[in-house]
Amino acid sequence: MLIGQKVDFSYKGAEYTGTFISSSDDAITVKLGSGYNITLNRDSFKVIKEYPPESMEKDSLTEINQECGEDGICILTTGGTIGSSVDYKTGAVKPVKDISYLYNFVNNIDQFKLYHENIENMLSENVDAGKWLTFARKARDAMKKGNSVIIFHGTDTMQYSASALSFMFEEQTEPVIFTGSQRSSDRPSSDAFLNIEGSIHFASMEMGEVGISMHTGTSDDSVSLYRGTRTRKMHTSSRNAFISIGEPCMAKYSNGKVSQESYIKKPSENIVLKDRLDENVGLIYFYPGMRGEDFYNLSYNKKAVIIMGTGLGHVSSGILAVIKKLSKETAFFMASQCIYGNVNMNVYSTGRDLLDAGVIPLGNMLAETAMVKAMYILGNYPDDLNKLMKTNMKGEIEEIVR
Amino acid sequence: MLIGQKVDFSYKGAEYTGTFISSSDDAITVKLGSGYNITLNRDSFKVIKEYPPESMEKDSLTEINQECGEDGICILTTGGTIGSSVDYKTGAVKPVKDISYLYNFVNNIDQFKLYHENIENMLSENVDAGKWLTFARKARDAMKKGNSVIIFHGTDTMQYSASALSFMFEEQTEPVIFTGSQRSSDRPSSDAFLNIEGSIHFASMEMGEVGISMHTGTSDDSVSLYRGTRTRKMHTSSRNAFISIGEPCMAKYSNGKVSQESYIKKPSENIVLKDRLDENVGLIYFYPGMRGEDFYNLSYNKKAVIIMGTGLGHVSSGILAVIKKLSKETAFFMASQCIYGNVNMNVYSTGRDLLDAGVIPLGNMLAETAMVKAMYILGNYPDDLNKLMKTNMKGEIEEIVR
Amino acid sequence: MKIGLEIHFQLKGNKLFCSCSTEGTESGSAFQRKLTPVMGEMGMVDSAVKYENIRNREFLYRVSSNSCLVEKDEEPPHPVNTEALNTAIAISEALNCKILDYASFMRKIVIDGSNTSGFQRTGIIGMDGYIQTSGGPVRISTITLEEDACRKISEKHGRAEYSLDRLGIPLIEISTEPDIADPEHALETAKAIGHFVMSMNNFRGEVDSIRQDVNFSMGFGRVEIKGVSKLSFIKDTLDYEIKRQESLKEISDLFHGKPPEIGDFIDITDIFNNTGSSMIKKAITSGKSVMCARLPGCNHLMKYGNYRLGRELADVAKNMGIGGLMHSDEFPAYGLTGEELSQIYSAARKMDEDAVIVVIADRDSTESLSPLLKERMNKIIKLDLAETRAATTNGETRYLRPLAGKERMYPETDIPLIRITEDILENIKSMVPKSLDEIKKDLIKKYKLSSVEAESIINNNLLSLFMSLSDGFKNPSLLSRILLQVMPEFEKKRGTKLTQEEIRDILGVSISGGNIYRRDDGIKSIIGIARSRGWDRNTLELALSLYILNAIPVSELEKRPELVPLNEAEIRGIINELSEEGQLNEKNLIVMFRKKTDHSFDPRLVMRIFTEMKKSDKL
Amino acid sequence: MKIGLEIHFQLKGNKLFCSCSTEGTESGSAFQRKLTPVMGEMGMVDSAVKYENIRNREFLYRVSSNSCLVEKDEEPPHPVNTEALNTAIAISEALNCKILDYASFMRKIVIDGSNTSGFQRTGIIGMDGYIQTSGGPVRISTITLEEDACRKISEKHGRAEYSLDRLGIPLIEISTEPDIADPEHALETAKAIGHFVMSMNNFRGEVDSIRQDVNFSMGFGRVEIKGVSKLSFIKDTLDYEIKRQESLKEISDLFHGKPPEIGDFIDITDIFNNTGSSMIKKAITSGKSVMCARLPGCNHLMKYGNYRLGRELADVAKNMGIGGLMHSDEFPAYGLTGEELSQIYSAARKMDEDAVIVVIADRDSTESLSPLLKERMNKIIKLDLAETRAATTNGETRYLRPLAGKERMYPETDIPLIRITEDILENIKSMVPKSLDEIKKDLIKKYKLSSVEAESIINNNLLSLFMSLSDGFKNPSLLSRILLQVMPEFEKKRGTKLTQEEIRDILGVSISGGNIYRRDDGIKSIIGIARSRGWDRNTLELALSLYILNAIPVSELEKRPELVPLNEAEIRGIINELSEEGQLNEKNLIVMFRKKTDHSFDPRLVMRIFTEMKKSDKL
Repeated sequence: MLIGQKVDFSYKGAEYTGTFISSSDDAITVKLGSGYNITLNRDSFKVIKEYPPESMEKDSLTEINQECGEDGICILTTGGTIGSSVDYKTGAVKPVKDISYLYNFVNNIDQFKLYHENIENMLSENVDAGKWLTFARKARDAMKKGNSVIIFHGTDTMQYSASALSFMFEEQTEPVIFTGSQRSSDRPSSDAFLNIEGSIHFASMEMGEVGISMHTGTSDDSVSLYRGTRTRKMHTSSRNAFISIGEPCMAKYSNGKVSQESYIKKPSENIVLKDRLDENVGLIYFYPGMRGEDFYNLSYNKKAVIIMGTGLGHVSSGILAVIKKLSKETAFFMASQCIYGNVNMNVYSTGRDLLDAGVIPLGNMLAETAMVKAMYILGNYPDDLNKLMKTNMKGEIEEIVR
Repeated sequence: MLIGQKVDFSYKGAEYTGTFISSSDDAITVKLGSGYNITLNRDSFKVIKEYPPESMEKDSLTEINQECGEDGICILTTGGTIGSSVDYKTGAVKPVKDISYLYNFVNNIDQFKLYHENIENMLSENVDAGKWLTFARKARDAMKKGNSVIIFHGTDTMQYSASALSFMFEEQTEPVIFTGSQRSSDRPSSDAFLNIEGSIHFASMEMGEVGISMHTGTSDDSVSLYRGTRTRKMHTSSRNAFISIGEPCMAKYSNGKVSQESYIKKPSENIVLKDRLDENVGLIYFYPGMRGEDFYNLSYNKKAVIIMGTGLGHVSSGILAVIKKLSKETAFFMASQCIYGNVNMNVYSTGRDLLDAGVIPLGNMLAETAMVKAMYILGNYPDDLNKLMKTNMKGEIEEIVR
Repeated sequence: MKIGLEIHFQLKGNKLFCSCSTEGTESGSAFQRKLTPVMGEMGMVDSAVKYENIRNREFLYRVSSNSCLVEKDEEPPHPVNTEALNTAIAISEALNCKILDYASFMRKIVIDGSNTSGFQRTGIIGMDGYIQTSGGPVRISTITLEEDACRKISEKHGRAEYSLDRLGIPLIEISTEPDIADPEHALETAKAIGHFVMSMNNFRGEVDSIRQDVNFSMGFGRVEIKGVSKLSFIKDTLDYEIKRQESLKEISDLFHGKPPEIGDFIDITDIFNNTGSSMIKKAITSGKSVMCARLPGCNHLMKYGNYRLGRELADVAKNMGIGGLMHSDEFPAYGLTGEELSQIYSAARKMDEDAVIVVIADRDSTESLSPLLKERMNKIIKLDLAETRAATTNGETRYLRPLAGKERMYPETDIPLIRITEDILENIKSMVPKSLDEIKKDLIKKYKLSSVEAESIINNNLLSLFMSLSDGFKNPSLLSRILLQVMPEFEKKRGTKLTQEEIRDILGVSISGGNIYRRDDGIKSIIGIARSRGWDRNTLELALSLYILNAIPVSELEKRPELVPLNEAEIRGIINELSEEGQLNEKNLIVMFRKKTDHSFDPRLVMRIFTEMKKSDKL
Repeated sequence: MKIGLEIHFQLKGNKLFCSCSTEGTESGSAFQRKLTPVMGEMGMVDSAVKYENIRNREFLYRVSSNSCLVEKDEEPPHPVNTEALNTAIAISEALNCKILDYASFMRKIVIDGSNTSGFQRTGIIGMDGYIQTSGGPVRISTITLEEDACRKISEKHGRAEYSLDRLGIPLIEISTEPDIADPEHALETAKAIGHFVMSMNNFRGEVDSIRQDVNFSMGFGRVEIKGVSKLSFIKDTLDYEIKRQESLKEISDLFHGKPPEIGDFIDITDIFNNTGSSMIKKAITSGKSVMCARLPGCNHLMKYGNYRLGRELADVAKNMGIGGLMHSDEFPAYGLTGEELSQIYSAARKMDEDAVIVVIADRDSTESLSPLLKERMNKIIKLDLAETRAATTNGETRYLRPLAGKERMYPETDIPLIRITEDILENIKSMVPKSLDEIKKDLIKKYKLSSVEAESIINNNLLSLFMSLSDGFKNPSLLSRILLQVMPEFEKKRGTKLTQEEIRDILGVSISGGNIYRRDDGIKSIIGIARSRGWDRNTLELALSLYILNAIPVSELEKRPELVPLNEAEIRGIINELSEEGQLNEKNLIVMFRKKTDHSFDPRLVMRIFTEMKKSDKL
């Protein structure tokens, strides 16, 4: 049987007609005429008649790919919930073919010139430094043609990708807006539509930064623009999972209008993309009783390690001893697992000992952002690692925390 | 020169009198008559005259230790900011000798029978499973005499310790309240006083659980009681750093009165303390591009590993491959680095693959709590690890998330 | 005639896909959402304009105390509620269905806002069963387990307001094939299915917990009648619908299947410049126009005898938000004068055989109404009556919308397949409800009840009450008498019904605080006292009467002198008294005796003594 | 006589221990705190009761736009503001101090709520310097860098309200030894120190940015006078204090150092049952009592000639919250009748040589006041005058509190030691302000100004203005003339002063929008035009006059005919005219000439032509 093929079958003595959907070792799933899928044990399912299969459309990504034109907004899809859709016949999730239905619902869509390029189709947990380079280069190419850029991205690691592009674009002529959705775009209740609507408006701003466009609250009435380097996914599933840590959002979109909420960098004259990343960086979450050898194994041979310490930036004395051992080869940086607030290693003796051991405090830089930043600096300015990690380059450090 | 010794000295040609405070390789610190400390280069500082040293008090912890009596509230100090005080002469931080000054300011203090036992004096980042056993046993001893228990603890790892005691006390006859302070108790603005005031009132409740008593907000007007297993330090420095994740606090204390805010378990008839912990547990923070070998090294030979995955509980396919390799020897559990919300591994293919590989989702259990819980279960019910990790034993899983 | 039923019933306990309770109150906070008809999911409505319209509808959801992130559509569903699943399997077994090897859930797209997700989660549990009825077996096509939708609070200005309290309550849907022969049979079938439903321990049993849809066809197209709220209305509703379709058939015949052409609407507002009708005056002041149109040959079809063509058209107007559509069969009415009427008729160029309809609305609305009226008239005269109708609360039906297109469904990927194992099937065996026949047989056999008693208990919905009390009550036939005769008599005297809970409390062996008279907080039960005192039936019934009708607390019943049954001497004395007072015979004895004393007595003893006294000529 | 000064001044830019700006507005939100006097930190106040009292004081802090978690005491201090530190080092250098090898900060305990932390962070930067004055060098004991406190908004009902806007502003304190000889010398010293302060680029320069405390002793104990708000008040305040202490010395002598015994307070409320004094009537209605006490031998010491014993006592009452303390030297006043006065005096048993004080307050307050009055009287008569006093805004002083105990200090461990390296010292060299003498010499040498001009520029605070304009202005002596003579003359005519900013805009080479006449938005400057046209001094001054006094826009100045200087022929013509009109001589020539024309002219040319014409007998 082929997927989508019509079959007559019997089950426990009765006969039915359905469409073959899928099978596993034990079970077979068919769709009944009512639209319901039913799943039956393979051995209780008897085929009576197979109808000739209908011709299937060919699924091809390349066919629907289109190049970005000029002076518009270029949407780059990379996968993730927002760029995927269920196949109603099979229930399988596939990349969206016709992106246009996603933004058909945007207010005053006619005033925008939209292009769409499908550059990747992956789950964001599999995105890595190599992909960041791809995204950044595609964004640069689009920008060169005068387009602002929207990147559809899975929400899982969107904050990491946005940080990466924030650093790599030392100068940019147009905004780069990441957006995604927490409810998939094949659902009527999907947040994708409003998030995209917001992202299109944000992409039309005078802005030379990388941002993230996601729901403000649970209601479908506002989208916020968050700074790429200061944002964190703080909820596994809710629409308003993304927030800027310790600072207001950059802008809000509501009822067709954008309002600026905090500082937004103006576009530069030129595009400067530094597309080298050194992946030899670690991120370690400290916990009570963490073994020195574990810490050692993780740090050994790394060029830089971001530690998520407790409180103001502490680890146990056992870990301190390991750091002392390795700190000549490996640069250690301290962020806090508290997430909110500044690291300050002058207050307690542990902090002062860590400072003495060469650990660099990162203020209120998010650990995840710091990890990405270290890759960028090691790739481009390896000699200035310590100094630049402490320097606020792309809003990753909030000077004034209220 | 001895610390506290009076000296005449010259500096850049002028003569001064002061009290010797400390010295390092390069510098000497003296306190002037005005109270100011000044620090001078060793070579620009010339001693003219040393006065005979005053006799120094002997610092001894054991002398001021007192055993808990009966039917009162027993305060166990373990160190941390709350149990420490600056020595006004030297500026060094030492354990508080006379605990009474800390609670001298509690409203209606006379109605409480307070005991104080100094069981440890350490920074909380150095607390480990061994210390949890000590704290638990001391708490049990106090409880056996009819005392409720307050534990002064550093805030850095308070949530871990509170989780540990929550699990280890399978039954308890009295409340066990952790408290601490974010501003040290030697400062007029310390939050210690109100936190202690709250903890004493909470310790007087009908309660058979472990809680954490910390400021509700930045104002000195309310203290909240948080469940030991659901609480997280969410700010490095602010008074209201502690909050319950995804649920309301258990109770609030304000203006001399306690109000219950959510479910509180009643005391048991007996004390059941399970004081075995298996420390062979790891906690790993996943990040994009994390190397399989790093994950392997950290997990190898561990009995259980808590993964802080992205979003609903995901890791990259590279890490998935490692998990598959190790999952016969090591039990893997999934929590989310989002902190808020449930893990759900049925939604995306990565989650389903992880489930297939044997990874157990932990709902909304905090990763830190899960780490401690795994130690407790491996220590006491190793055969039921997977089942019990998913079972809500001590409020660590919030069934209904609003 | 073909009739099919869809019976939905709620389960109580927890919701289907989270741990929230099925019961809750509103908590005050609210949020707002929109729904987007996703690609290809709109059925017939396809144009971008329509999308836009729907996209602009706003839904406001009031958060209830029994809702969490799942109801807010902020979290994937949790694993399915096992108890609900088991109940669905048990019902399926009871209705002779084939249980599927796996429960798998689908998303059924619903974009009226009644589901925050934009779809309803639903899964088939059983297929292909049947239920026995007097008219032979009625086939059950499917039994599905689904989540209930939000409760609608209001709808205005393009914004619908819903409460989350009902969303996610487990709902079992039992669908029959159209095997039902007539309304009577439909009622019987519904009752039979209802029996199984109500036998489940976790049947929710609140107002609205059962909702019935009826599919009906008598040759003029299939009509779906939504939301018949009570069992007893099934027959009324079907009767109404049959009569309605029959009358439309007659009308169609009158026109030989050729629809009359409804005239264009003519503005006649000017006629009413000085009208005495305050309704019309008010409408005109608020900017509305009065318009009329001629319906050729429709005189006395609008509302006359069985004919109700007026209502058929008015339903269309009502669905558009136009309150009233008046017509000539009603006139004179609404305070219209003869003068005004003749002006209307003249404006409409009404001939004797014509009808005229009058609409008061803004001109635009009336203009968009016009083609819809014509379309409906066409369908009626061509006897294409297929549509979705709503059952009203008075047993009628009214036009709701065209039949929906095929429902769009796709798999709910967030919920893993649940294998219905042999173990599960074994475990739910005890839950499978018995058929009425089996139960009746059980009652007769186990409790020695008469067939009539057993049927009465079943038909009066007293089965679970009887079963729950039968253990404590050693005498099942006394219990049956109390439930079937004594209590109803008390209720009649009292003027109010007792709830089953109250009856359970009164007759239960231990009274646990829940007591109909609050001042009585003793824990002794009436039955307990009866047993310890060895009360006979009469004394017990008198005690119940004192408690229920005179509000004597349970604690005082023991001390009441009336409840010491009269002994032979006392009986003899009273009979003597009665006899002295006048004519006394076997027929009036007990009635007269009861009038003479408040005390409990054994009527058979009184009769015996009277007979003896009479025999021995002591009277 | 020993006088010492403590001069505090704020720096602008960022706060001392965070990145917040020194300027801000209130943002609306607020929070509430308490402060706990920590172990042993209370100095003299030790009993638990006192603790409790202080513990129950509430402080409300209003959050300002220039505050963050540091001001809220929710975060440790950030590293010290380098610019502020450098400024402190530069000032220390300028005042010949020894710079410490390390800057280290202390916590100075303050529990009046003015610091959210309960302490002020402060560190010594320089020690042991001096400043040259006409009376010889005055030694500088320390220069410290500290954070300013909260701004108090209100205090009532045990709750003080503060704004966070001022908290954390860098504050430099310069303390002198008590080397100052007299009030005149104090003023000079303060001015000299002020010169250095105001020379710093980042001196904040707002109202209240400089606060001066004066330590004073003339043998009767040290008096600390807090908060002399203006430089010019230093002398007044000291003069007042000297006079005050002298008069108290006289009074003490009169009593031969033996204090008069203040009588007990007697309730005389009854006297005023029908009083005409509305003030007293109102007080009695609100439940207060009128009480009086006799001061033996104090007649005409309370307020008479130089004597002000009344005020000394009234200050005590005022600090207790008792508004008024009246005394017999004031009477009759407050609407008291002669009758009432004699009743008061008789109640108090006043003899001629006695004074009487009258207090209107609730009885309890008056009773607690009594011992305090006695204590103060004792101290005065025994000439133990050491205390803390507050400077008033009219140059007087009033009693504030006893001298504070020694300040409790301990190290601010959150801030690491900062090493003052040779590099830092090298870098700040250019920042070190020069002394007035040096500056004067520079002016004379570089700009060829006269010594008088140089001094005038310095004394009129025009130095920085002069320096900033001198580059654009090629002719420094013209600039000096404009600043010192022309502008003041215009200001007199205009009736309002021009700010230094305005003058800078008028005379600056490019005018950048900031223009005193808004309708003039040209970017050309007057000086620019002058240079391009080659205007002479007179034409320039006329142009300035047109601009400043007649509001002629810069863009129109070029076209004005008056600004084309008269040529010889025109001058000749005017002289002829004048000469015809009457007596004309060298003395009145220029004045008369100026009256005759609006145009610019060169007076020397006019004079020359006049002389020539006269010589050649053309007149």
